[in-house]
Amino acid sequence: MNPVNYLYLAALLFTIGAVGVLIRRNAIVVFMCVELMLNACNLAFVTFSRMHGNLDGQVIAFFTMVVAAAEVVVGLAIIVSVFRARHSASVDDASLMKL
Amino acid sequence: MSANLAAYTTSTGEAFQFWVLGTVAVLGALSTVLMKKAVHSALSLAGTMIVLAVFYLANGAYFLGVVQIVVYTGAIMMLFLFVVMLVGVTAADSLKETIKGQRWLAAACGLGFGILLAAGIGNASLKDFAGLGTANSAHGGNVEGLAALIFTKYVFAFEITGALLITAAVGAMVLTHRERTERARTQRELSEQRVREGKHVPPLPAPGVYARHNAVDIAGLLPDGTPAELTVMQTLRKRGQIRDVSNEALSDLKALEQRSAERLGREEEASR
Amino acid sequence: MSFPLLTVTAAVPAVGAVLTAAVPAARRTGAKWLALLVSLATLVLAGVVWAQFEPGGPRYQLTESHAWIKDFGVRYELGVDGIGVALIGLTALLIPFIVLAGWHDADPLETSSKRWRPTQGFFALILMVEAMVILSFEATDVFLFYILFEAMLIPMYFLIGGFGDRAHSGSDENAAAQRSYAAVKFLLYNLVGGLIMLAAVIGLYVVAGNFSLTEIAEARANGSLDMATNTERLLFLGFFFAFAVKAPLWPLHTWLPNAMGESTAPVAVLITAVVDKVGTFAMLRFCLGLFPEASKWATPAIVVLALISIVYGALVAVGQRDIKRLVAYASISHFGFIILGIFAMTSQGQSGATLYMVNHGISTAALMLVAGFLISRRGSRLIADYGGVQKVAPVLAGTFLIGGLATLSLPGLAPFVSEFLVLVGAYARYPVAGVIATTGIVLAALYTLVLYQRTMTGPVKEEVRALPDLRARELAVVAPLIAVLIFLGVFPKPLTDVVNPAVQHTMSDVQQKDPQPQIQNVEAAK
Amino acid sequence: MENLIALLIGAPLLGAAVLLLGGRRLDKSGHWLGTLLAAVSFVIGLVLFADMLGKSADDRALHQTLYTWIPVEGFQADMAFQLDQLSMTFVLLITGVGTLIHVYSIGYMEHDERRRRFFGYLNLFVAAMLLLVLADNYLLLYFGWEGVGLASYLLIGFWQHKPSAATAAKKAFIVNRVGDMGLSIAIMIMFTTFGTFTFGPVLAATGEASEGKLTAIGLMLLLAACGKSAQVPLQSWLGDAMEGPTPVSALIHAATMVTAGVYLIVRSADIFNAAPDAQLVVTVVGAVTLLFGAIVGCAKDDIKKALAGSTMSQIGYMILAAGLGPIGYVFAIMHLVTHGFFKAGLFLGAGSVMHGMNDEVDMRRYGGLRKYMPVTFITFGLGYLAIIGFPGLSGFFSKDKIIEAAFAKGGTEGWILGTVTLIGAAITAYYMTRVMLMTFFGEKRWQDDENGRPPHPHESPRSMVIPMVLLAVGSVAAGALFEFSGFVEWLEPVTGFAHGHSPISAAAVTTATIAVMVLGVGLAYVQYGRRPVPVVAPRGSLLTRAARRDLLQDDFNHAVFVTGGTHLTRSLVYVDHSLVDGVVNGTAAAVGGLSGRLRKLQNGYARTYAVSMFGGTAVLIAATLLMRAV
Repeated sequence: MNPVNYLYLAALLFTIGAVGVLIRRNAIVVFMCVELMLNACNLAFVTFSRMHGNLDGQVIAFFTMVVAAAEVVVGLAIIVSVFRARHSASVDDASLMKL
Repeated sequence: MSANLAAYTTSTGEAFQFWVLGTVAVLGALSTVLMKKAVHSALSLAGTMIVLAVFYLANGAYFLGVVQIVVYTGAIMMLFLFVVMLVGVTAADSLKETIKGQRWLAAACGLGFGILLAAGIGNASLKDFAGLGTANSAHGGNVEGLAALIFTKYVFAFEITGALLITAAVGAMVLTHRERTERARTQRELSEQRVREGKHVPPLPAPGVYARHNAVDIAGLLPDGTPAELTVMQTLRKRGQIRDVSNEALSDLKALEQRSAERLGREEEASR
Repeated sequence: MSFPLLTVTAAVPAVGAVLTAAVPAARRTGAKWLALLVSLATLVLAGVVWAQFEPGGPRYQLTESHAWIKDFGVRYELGVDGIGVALIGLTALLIPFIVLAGWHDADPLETSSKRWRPTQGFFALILMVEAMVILSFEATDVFLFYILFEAMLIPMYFLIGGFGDRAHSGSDENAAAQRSYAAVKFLLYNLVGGLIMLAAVIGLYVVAGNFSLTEIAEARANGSLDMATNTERLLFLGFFFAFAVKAPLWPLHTWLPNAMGESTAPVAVLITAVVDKVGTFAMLRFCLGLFPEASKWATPAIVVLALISIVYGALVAVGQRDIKRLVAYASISHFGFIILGIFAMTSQGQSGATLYMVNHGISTAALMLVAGFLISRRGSRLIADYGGVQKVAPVLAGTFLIGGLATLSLPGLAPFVSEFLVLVGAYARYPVAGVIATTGIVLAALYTLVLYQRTMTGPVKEEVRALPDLRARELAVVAPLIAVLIFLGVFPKPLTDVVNPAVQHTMSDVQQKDPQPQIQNVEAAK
Repeated sequence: MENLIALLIGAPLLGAAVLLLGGRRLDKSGHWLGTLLAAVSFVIGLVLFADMLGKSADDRALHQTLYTWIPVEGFQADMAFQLDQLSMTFVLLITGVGTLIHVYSIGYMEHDERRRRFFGYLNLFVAAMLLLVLADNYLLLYFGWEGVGLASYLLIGFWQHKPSAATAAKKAFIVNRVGDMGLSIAIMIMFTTFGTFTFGPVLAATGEASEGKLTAIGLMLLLAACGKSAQVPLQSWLGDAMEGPTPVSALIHAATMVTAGVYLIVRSADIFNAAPDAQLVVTVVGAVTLLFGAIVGCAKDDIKKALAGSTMSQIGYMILAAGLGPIGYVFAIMHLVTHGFFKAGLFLGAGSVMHGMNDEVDMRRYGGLRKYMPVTFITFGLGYLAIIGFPGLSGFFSKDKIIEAAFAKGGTEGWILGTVTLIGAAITAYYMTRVMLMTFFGEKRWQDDENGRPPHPHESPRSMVIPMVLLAVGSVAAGALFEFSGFVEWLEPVTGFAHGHSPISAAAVTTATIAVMVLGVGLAYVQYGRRPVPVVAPRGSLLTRAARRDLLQDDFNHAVFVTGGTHLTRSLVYVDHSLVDGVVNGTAAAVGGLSGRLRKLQNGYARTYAVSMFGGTAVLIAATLLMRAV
C-alpha cells in the first residue's frame, strides 16, 4: 500500500468535517466537526513528515493540537455562556449579524 | 522486497490495518456528523480520534500518537462531554434543515472540495517516501528528536503557544465565570421575600411520582389531568425536558376504570 | 543640518490644532485667541519662507529629505518652488481671517451641555487643514503628497458636516440632513478621485521605482526613465482626475455648491480658497512635471472642459437663488480660468494661473466672508430675502461691492492681472479658446451685479431694516483683504517675481516655448 | 516736468480715497476737498500745457514710467504715462469741465445726505478718466477704461434706493462689459501679433502686420468704443443712465466718458489707417448712431433723455469723423471738445431747471420758464445755438468740418455719409428747438409734484450758475478759438492730418448746413412754437412711438438677451441639478439598489457564510490546480 492513502483519508475526513460544520446547527456538534477537520490536518502533517523524513511536520501537528486545545477551551466557554444567556446552543439563533 | 519498493509501499500488515481502521475512522466521522444526539456524536468522534492515534503510531510519530490519546481523546473529548451534560444530554437536534438550500449547497461544496483535494493529492508527485528512520534515530528517538526541534528551532513558537494556552484558560474563566455582584441571600431572606411577594408562600409542589419512572422530570397533574409545570425543577423546565405524561395518565385512568368496570360487571354477573 | 523651516511652518498649525482641541470647555474664548495666535505665527513663518526663498536660485529650495518607508522608497521630502511659496503665503494669509470671521460660528448653543466643546473642535480642525494644506504645497514626494491630499478630507468633512450654516430655510432636521448630504457628497467625490489617484501613484511606483518628484522628473528629462505612451497617459489621467475633482472642473463640480452652501462662510472660504487650490497646484506640479507628453496629449480636451466650466459656471451662477451657491458657481467659473491658464502652456497662462490661484483665494474670501456676515445678520441665504441693505449698512454693502468687483476682475484689483494673463496666454496658443473665455468677463459682471443689485439696492426691505453695519472684528477681517487686493492689483511684482522662475521651470518640463509674436522686431520697427 | 503726470492722476485719486474712507467726519467739508483736488489737477494740467506750448511741435510728448505693472516672461505692462497733444486736450477738458461740475454739484447735491460720497465718486471718475487718456499702453488704458465704467456705475446708481437707478447702473456696466470684451480681445491680438501693446511700438509696427489682423484689431476696438460711447448696437444703456444725478449726466454721460470711444479710435489711428474695412465699419456705425440718436432725441419728453439721444447722435458724428481717417481725426476731437462744452452746459441747464421744478423731468410739464430762470435760459440758449450749429458758435465750426470731411471721403460713400450728416444736422436743429420751446417758451404747464407742492421755479444758487456761465462762454468761443488758433496743427503730430478733396466746395457745404439747420428749427417752431404743447403726449405715429421706446432696441435686447438668457440660465440650473448631478446621484442610487439586493444574502446565519467560505476555498483550489495545469 502506498502511504499516500493516508492523505486521501485525511482529505476525506476533512471534507466530512467541513460538511458537518455546514449542516449541523448544534454548536457543540459544529465544534466537534471543527476538531475533526483539525485532526484530519494533523494526519496529513504526520504523513508528510514521514514522506519527507524529517520531524518538522510532527512539530506542526503538535502545535496544532495545543492550539486546538486552547481553542476548545475558549470555544466551549463561549458556547456555555451563550447557552446561559439564550438557552439555546443553536448556531442559527445567533444571527444578529444580519442588518 | 527491494529498498526501492520500500520507499513507497508499506508492509502488508500496515496496509491491512489501514483499510480496517480507516473504514472505522470514516464511519466514526460520518456518525459524528449524522447522529441526532450530541453525546453520540462525541463518542463517535472519540472513536475516530483513537483510530487516528493508531495511525500516528503507524506513521512513526510515537509521541504524537500518545499525545493524541491523552490530550484529544482524554482531555478534549471529555471536556466536550461535560459541556454536553451542562447543555443537556437528551436535547436531540432536529436534523431538519431550516435554511433553504443549505444542505444541498453544503453537499455540493463538500463533494467538489473533496474531489479537488483528492485530485490535488493525486496530481502531486508523492512517490518517494523517505521514511522516518534516520530522523527518529538522529537524536536517539522520536521524542528526543521532537524535543530537539521544539526547544531550538521552534522555541519561540512554543513559548508563544504557552502564552496562548494561559490566555485561553483565563479567557475561558472570564467567559464562564459570573461575578457575584451582591451578597448571596440567606434562606431566611429568601423566605421573607417569598412571603412579601405572596405568590407562592408554601414550598413548590412536588413532581408527579409514579412507580415506573425516575420521575423528577414528570410534572404532577392537576385535578383535571393537565400537567403542572411548577412541579418540575427549574433547570429541566428551561431545557424543555419535561416529560409530558398527562395523556399516559389519562389513558391509565381509562384502563383502570375499564378494569374496575369489568370487575364490577363480573361481580354483578356473579351476584345475578 | 539646516533649520527645517518648511517642517516647522507646517508643524506650528498642527501643534496649535492639538493644543486648541485640548482647551477646556469653559475657556472657549481662550481657544479662539490661541487659534488666532497660532495662525498669525504661521503667517510670520510663511513670511520667513518667502523671505528665504531666492527667486533666482535652484528650482526647489529649503529642501528637507528623510527616509520614511525604506522598502518602498517613500521619503519625507519637502521643498518649495515659487508656486509653492505663493500658495503657502495665500494659505497662511487667509487662515487668520477665516479664524477671525468664524469667531462666533461655532459657539455652542444655549441648550447644549456644558462639556460640549464645538468651538475648540472648529478651530482645531481649521488649523489642522492649514497644516495639511501647507505641507502638501511643500511635499516633493508623490506618496507624501497623496497622503496629505487624502488626509485633509477628514477635517474638511467634519467642518462641513459638523458646523453648518445656522442660517437656513426650513427645519433644523432638514438643515442637518442637507448638511450631512453635502459633507458626504464632498467626501465621496474626493475619495473617488483620491482612489483613482492612488492607483496611479502605485502605477507610477511600479514604472519609476520611487516616489521622488525631483528624481522622476530628472530621469524623465534625461531619458533614463522611459514610459510607454499609453502608460504615461493612463497615469496622467489617474492623477488629473483626482485634481479635477478637487479643483473642481466641469462636470465633476457638483459637490462644491452643496459643500459651500451648507457650511459656514469661513469654511466655505476654506474649501474654495485654500483646499481646492491644492488641486490646481498639483496639476501644475505633478501632471505637467511628471507626465509632460501626456499633458500635451490631453490638453485639447482639458481646454474644452475648462471653457465649459467658465461659461457654464457663470451662467448657472446667474440662475442661483442662494447667495453662497452663487459664489460657489462663480468659483467654478474661476477654476475654469485657472485650469485654462495651466494647460494653455504659455508663460503668461501659467503665471496667470498661479496668480489667479492666489488672487481668487483672496477675492473669494473677501466676497464670501462679507456675504457670511450679511447672512448671519438676517438668517437667510436667499437673495430674495434681501433688498436695500446699502441704506442700512453702507460699509457692509461697500465691502461686498468691492469683493464682487474683485470677482468680476475689475482692473485695479488683483484678479484682473491674473485673469488677463490667463486670457492672453490662452489666446496666444488657442485663439478661439481665448475669445470664448473672454465672454466669462461679461457673465461675471452679470452675476455679480445682479447679486449686488438684488441684495443691496432698491427699497429697504422690512426684515433688513434693523441690520447693524459691520462690527470692528468684521471690519478687521475685510479691510486687510481688500487692501491686499488693491495692492496686488496695482503692484503684483512681489508675486510675479516669485512665480515667474517656477513657471519657466514648468515650461521646460513640458518642453514648450511661448508662441512668438508674428512681428519679431517691433522695437526695431519703431 | 514729466513727473507731474502722475500727480495729475494722483490728486483726484487721493481725493477719492480720503472721501470714501474718511467717514462721516468729512461730511461737512468733503465736497470742498473734492473740488479743490479736481482744481489742483486742472492747474497741474495747465502748467503742463504751458510747458508743452513752449516746445517744438514734434517734441511735445512727455513720458513717465513709474514701475513695471505686470512683469511676466514675454509680457510686460508698464505703469507708464504718455502725455502728448491728444492726451493734453483731454486732460484739459476732463479737469476743466470736471472742476466746473464739481463746483456745480456743491449746490446741486446740497441736500443729499451722501454728498461726501458723491464727491468721492466724482474724484474717482476724474482719476480714472485721466488714467485712460494718459496711459501709454492699451492695458493701462483698459485699467482706466474700466475705472470710468466703475465710477459711472456708482454714479448712475447713486440713488440706489430707486430700483430704476440700480437697474440702470447695472445695465450700463454690463453693456459696457460687452464692449470691454472687445478691448481685451484687441489687446490679445495685439500681443500675439506685435508682442507688445504699448502705443509707440504697436502703432509704429502696423505697416508690417497683415491687414486681416489689423482689421480684426480695429473691429474689436470699435466694439469697445461702441460700448463706452453708446454707439449702435451697444447704445441702450445711455438713456437709462440718466437716472443718475444731473451733474453726472453732464460730466460722464455727455462731456467726457462717453467720448472715450472716440479717443480710443483716434489714438489707434495708425491701425485704422491700415485697415480700410474696419474704417468703413466705423463710419457706418457712426452714421447709424447719428441718425438713431437724433430720432430718439426727437421723441423723448424727458429732458435728460432727449439730451441723451442728442449725445448719442453727436458722438455718432465724432465716430463717423474718426472713421474717415486722417481727414477726420482732428475734427472728431474738435467736435468732441466743443460738444464737451455745450452738452455739459445743456445738461447743467437741464439740472438747473429740474432743481427749480421739484425734480420734474417731463418737458410737457415745463413751459414759459425763461422769465423765471433768466440765467439758465441764456446759458442753455447759448448751448442750444452751439449744438444746432448756429454760425459763429462752437458747434458750427466743428460740425461743419465733419460734414465737409464726410463729403471729402469721396465716391459713393462720401455722398452717402455727407447726406447722412446733413440730415443729422437738420434733425439736431429740430429736436433741440423742440426742447428749447417746450422748456422755456409757451404757456406754463406746471403740475404739482406727488406731495402736492406746486413748483416754484427760481434761479439756482451761485455755485450752480457760475459753471453754467463758464460753460456757455466755452460753447460760444471754443469753436472760433480752435478754428483760428491752429488746433489742426496742434494735433497733427499725433493724429496726422490730410486735406480731403470734397466734390463740393466748402462754401456750398456750409450753406447747406445752415439751410438744413434753419429747416429743422422752422419745422420745430411750426410744431411746438405756434401750437400749444399738450401735457399728455399724443399717441403719435408709429415712428414716434418706436422712438419713444428707443426704436425698440430695448425690447429687442429684452426679448433676445434678457428673456433668452433667463431661460438659458434656468435650464442650465435644471441641467446641473438633474443631469450632471443626476448622473452621480443615479450611480449612487444604483449602487444602493444593488447592495440592497446583495444585503439579502447576508441573512446573519453563520452557516451561510461558512458555505460561501467553503465554496470559495474550493474555487481557489480549482484555480490553483488550473494554473498548474496550464
